[in-house]
Amino acid sequence: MDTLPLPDDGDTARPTPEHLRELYSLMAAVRHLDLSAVAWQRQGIIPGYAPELGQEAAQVGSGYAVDTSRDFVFPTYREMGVARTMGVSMVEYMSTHKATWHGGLYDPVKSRLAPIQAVVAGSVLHAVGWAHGQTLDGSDAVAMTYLGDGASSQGDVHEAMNFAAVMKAPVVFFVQNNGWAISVPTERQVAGGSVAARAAGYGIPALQVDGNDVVAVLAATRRAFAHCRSGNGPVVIEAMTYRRGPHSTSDDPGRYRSLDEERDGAGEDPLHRFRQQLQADGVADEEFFAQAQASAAAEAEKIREGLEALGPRPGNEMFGLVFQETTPALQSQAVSWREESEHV
Amino acid sequence: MDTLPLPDDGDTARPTPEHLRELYSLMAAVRHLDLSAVAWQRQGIIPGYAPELGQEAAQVGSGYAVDTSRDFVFPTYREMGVARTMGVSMVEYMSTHKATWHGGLYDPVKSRLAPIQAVVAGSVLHAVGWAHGQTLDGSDAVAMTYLGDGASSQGDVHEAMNFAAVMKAPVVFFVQNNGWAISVPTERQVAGGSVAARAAGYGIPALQVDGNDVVAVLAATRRAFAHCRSGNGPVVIEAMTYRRGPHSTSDDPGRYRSLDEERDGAGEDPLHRFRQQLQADGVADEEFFAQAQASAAAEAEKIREGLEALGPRPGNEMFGLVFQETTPALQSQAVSWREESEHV
Amino acid sequence: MSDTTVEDEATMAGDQHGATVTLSMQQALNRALDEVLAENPRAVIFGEDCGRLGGVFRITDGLQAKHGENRVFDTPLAESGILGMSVGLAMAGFHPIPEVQFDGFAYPAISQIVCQIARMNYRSRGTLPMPITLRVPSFGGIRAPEHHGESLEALFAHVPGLKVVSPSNPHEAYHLLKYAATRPDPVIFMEPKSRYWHKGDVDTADGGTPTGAKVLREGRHLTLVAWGAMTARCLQVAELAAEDGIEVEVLDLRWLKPIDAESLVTSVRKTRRAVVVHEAPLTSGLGAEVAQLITRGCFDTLKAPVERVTGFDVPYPSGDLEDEYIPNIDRILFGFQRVLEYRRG
Amino acid sequence: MSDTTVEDEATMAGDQHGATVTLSMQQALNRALDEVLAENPRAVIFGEDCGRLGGVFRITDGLQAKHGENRVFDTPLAESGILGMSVGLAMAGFHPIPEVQFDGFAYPAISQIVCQIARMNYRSRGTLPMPITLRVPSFGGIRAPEHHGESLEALFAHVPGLKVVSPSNPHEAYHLLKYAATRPDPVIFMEPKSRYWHKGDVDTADGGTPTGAKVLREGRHLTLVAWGAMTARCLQVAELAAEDGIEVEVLDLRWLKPIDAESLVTSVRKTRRAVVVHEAPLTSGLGAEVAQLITRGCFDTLKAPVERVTGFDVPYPSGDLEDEYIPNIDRILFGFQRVLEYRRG
Ligand SMILES: Cc1ncc(C[n+]2csc(CCOP(=O)(O)OP(=O)(O)O)c2C)c(N)n1
Ligand SMILES: Cc1ncc(C[n+]2csc(CCOP(=O)(O)OP(=O)(O)O)c2C)c(N)n1
Ligand SMILES: [Mg+2]
Ligand SMILES: [Mg+2]
Repeated sequence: MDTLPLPDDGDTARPTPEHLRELYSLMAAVRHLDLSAVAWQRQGIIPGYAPELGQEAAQVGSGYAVDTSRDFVFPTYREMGVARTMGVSMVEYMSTHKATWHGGLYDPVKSRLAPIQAVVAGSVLHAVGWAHGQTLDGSDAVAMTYLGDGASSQGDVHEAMNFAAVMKAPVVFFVQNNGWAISVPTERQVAGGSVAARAAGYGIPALQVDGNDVVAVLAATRRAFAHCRSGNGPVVIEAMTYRRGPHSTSDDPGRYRSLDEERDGAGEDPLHRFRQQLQADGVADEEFFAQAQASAAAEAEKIREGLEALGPRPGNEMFGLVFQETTPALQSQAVSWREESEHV
Repeated sequence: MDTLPLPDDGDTARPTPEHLRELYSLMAAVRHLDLSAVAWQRQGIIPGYAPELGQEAAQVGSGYAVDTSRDFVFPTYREMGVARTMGVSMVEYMSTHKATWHGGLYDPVKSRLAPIQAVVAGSVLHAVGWAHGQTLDGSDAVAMTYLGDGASSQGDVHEAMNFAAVMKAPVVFFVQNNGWAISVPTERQVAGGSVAARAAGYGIPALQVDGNDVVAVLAATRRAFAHCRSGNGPVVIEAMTYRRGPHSTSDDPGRYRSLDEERDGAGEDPLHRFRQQLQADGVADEEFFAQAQASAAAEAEKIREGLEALGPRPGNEMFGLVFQETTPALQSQAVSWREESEHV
Repeated sequence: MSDTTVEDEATMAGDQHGATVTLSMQQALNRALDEVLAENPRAVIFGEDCGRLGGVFRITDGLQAKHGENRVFDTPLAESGILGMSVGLAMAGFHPIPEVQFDGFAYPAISQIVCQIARMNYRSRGTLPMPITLRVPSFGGIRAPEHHGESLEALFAHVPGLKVVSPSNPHEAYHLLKYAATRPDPVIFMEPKSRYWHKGDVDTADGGTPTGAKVLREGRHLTLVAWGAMTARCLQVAELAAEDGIEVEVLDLRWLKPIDAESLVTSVRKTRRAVVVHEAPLTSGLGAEVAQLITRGCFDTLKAPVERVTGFDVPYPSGDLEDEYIPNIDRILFGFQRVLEYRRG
Repeated sequence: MSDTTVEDEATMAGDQHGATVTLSMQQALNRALDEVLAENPRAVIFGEDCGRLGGVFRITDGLQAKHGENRVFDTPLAESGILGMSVGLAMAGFHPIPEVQFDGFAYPAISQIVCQIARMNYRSRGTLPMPITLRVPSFGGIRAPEHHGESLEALFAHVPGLKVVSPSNPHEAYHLLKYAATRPDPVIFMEPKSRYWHKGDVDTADGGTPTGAKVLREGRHLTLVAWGAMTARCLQVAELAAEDGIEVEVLDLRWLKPIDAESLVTSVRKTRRAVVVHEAPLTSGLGAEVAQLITRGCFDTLKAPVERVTGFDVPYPSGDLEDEYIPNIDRILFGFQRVLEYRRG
């Protein structure tokens, strides 16, 4: 499905070989970090993690379209690949999975990535509000909000799409339809079978794209951004992909899907597929891939070191960061906390 | 728009002359009571009222399709015409506008009409739950839930349509698009322009119908019920009509729409139009209309008497009706209320 | 309902910045919003029927015409949408002043209020402040339909990251709203809708200190603590009690979070007896918190346990019964009696 | 997480109706639901991942396989939908037992809970009862993501038309759930998720009285009031205090609405001192209500103001800081000290 008018001025050129190699390197880094994080959870370095295995193309492709000098992105809890692509510090990002700080330690304003969002569909409306703010300011910046197939069932998604369409807000709803919401498959979640199909009801143009094809995802996202930037209002993109791993490190997919179902549903690995394509097109060679793999490994290793070095935040931040202007009650609670818990 | 497959077994025959006359009598009674209620508010007999002027065809036509031996209807705060058509005691219904009891004094179980609902879109999910209960019970009863164009913006409506479609629940979503949600016109409320158009996104068949044509509304509703009864899942009906009066007796439409706009938007009066049709078709004559008018007036007069005779409910009902099994705290609060307020 | 517009008021008042004018609370709130919009170009007002209509209570009357559709606008009918959108606007550097049309319709937005608005500053480590002023026409007393007479202060006050305030008269309304709407933190502004049309003097120049509680009447036999619409009723009761020689101190709590414990304790250390009055149901109401703060701070001096005179643990009833539900003069006087006649057993 | 299924348990327990068995709270809840489904053909269980997966905490493990997809089913991911649907099912004569996956995701359903579930019996004048048992895995302590460690009891307890209960151990869990799930009124069943995997003896035949509070340990120097997961911590503290010769009475409140004021007063009339402990933030928490009920009922005998040892007025923090937030043994002992050392000034 593709109801998005072709843009007059958007950059829809195919990425250069250099860009293609960069996309591959990003996907390789994300893949490596993702697998590492699962291992770290098993090793007790982090208490939990939500893998994005299989969604690298959807995340890297879409994140690559963002202009971090002006746009703003609203992630869920599974957008590690987007964060990495946008250049967010990965130690600061992963800190949320170390249970250091809900939302992560990175600066959302500087990195143009809103704090990690644990409420399913919790931030779609924020994106609409931020986008409407751009309209009020006469800016051409665009908001992109991520959501899953499961999230699409939430009332807030409907309110967000309707608000965005009524206000012509420059916002891209980027749906990663990965086939599952924990144990519930898309066919028992998304009536009608497609989130993108709902956009028509609001008069919003929509695109369904192969979410395992990084180049296709990038092209779709660029077209959507161009549409929004030109003042045409919101766009819905549904990237069809597959959650190859468990929902989180405490999930056991064997309870609700067989390995056969998994293999059939997942299709071809997006990283492998892109690699074969680059090879076939002569864009990259074995040496490049080996190199990409090596730097991915080195990067993950550095992130591990950073995470292991990361201590807990001081307890007084509990009190100090609640408000911009604190209150007497909070101040006195902070004092008794210090006396009773730190014995000072 | 009409994406509802024609039913194999539904009663889609045109109503008999007798039924047509009954429909007219109902509309005349509803019109008279509606105008009377506004007058009663001005006279201080009731503190407030939400007129349904102009929506008689939509309400009588849809309510007429209900089989009160098995179906169940979920109204908003503006479905007086539906209640009247279903045979609900009008004094007990209007008691809510006398501020006697939120929800009305009628028995919802016996009358097959849920209590009056003041939360916009508050009951759409109830209808879905009730309808799913019929599926679980193997019953062929159908739920019908009313909502407005404004209500369609609420997240609950999306959740309800998605749940209903996923579960194939036998529920008719009957949207009265009357052009306004208090002061906000449909074009600034309903992105895409039509609530019915959204149904496709859920794979739900939908009908847009001239809501000022009582026969068309009845036919559409019967088709929808037949579809549901045969186990085909939900249907959305959007009846295009117009709120000819103020939102409520405390509203002043002059602040947001001109009399010209009102005249143009409203189109022809549904009651007047039906009368002309019946006359043209030789189904009813002047004598019939005079008779209908007279009984409508007599009926309204009786309702006024009933309302004036209606005293306040005893204060102990505040405590006694909270739970099926009361609590010690409530009992002791009831005692002190009696002592302090009734001085006994 | 009043037909007064922003224009009319200005004429009517005819004041330089600084005079004392007589305004209804509706007018005082309208004027405060007008000034906030004029003074802060980032302030925006929106909600259901806030724009063209000026709100069902006319609090935003005339503001769209004066400040334009970018500053004051109608939204679709969805409260979670309105509050969720406020978060995004705040992140984009605006100061949103959303309205929820009635108290009971804040519930559909509670997830956005509790999980997002109240936590974004914390979650983002102070980088994404939420200067959101949520106006909620609150409390009962106007014979309105179901869900139009709710008191949500106990819920809001329990939520970390929110501040909560309720004015009791036009003067407070004007100053507290101007103060709230210029804060860098989220404030729930609970407007006592039954007081919208009552007039009072507003000294626009001198609002006094905008934080903490306020003694509205001094007394030495008993402290009566209230907020919002109940404050006026308590002043009435104090008047009646005075005829019997009982000098009641009336404390308008104003800020329901943070609560001004110091003022509570100061007053009750003097009077040694306290009654707290609210419309919300008794159990787990804010009266419990007030009572406990008083008890803890005045344990040695209290002559009787703090009494609560409140709504009952029942759904807010229909108009015919609301006078039975809302604390009335009799019930407050019975509360007095229990406190004054208390004898250690 | 346990892999125990309904089948296993039955074998493991090998009991006739009536034996005492050792179960984790997860197993006890699972068994209670299994029996409720078997005994009441109108009972239905549903929610996110409740069916095939058996719930993220495995509370409904094996129930779909045993009772069928009509009795135990997955819904789309929408909490307002789940609770709104429950209303309709109740109107159709079912006894819905919905699950909200985590405490923090009850917020999106609050409007349905407060405005619909809690009021339908009242609104319909008793003709449409709402026998809905809403299970909410609650409270913190498991280093979970944001919004997975909330304590909503103060909110629920304030809502007229709801009853609220929280079990503290497997025995209570089994009996209170069976009791709650057979009531004709809506009950919020708050499960202390940090206790799911702790085992304890369950006497399936004799649950004692299912209403009111319960003395878990007798003592004469001080009463400690708690519920849910804090009860176990309070028992630990009582153990420690006993070493210093302080005899602490531990009262498991169990029902958070209606609160058993009589048991509170009976205990504190004896001990003359009380500390109430909860995880939720201090301000406007349920501890205020408990303290006020005690103060009012024991004003003459109390030796010191009731102390509250609670979470702080801050958003529930990330895992690294949760031990700083949740009342720990030290903080409870400091609370003791303040109460025991209190001298009238
Ligand atoms: C409002 C809300 N309800 C429930 C949850 C618990 N939960 C976390 S993730 C999840 C499934 C989400 O599925 P989907 O949106 O498809 O995203 P995915 O996990 O597949 O990336 C659920 C039910 C939550 N975080 N928020
Ligand atoms: C959740 C909720 N929000 C706001 C309101 C206040 N309100 C009552 S009716 C109404 C407009 C409803 O418009 P629509 O759904 O089109 O129905 P109509 O009044 O036109 O029949 C509003 C905003 C409400 N009752 N419930
Ligand atoms: Mg998914
Ligand atoms: Mg309408």
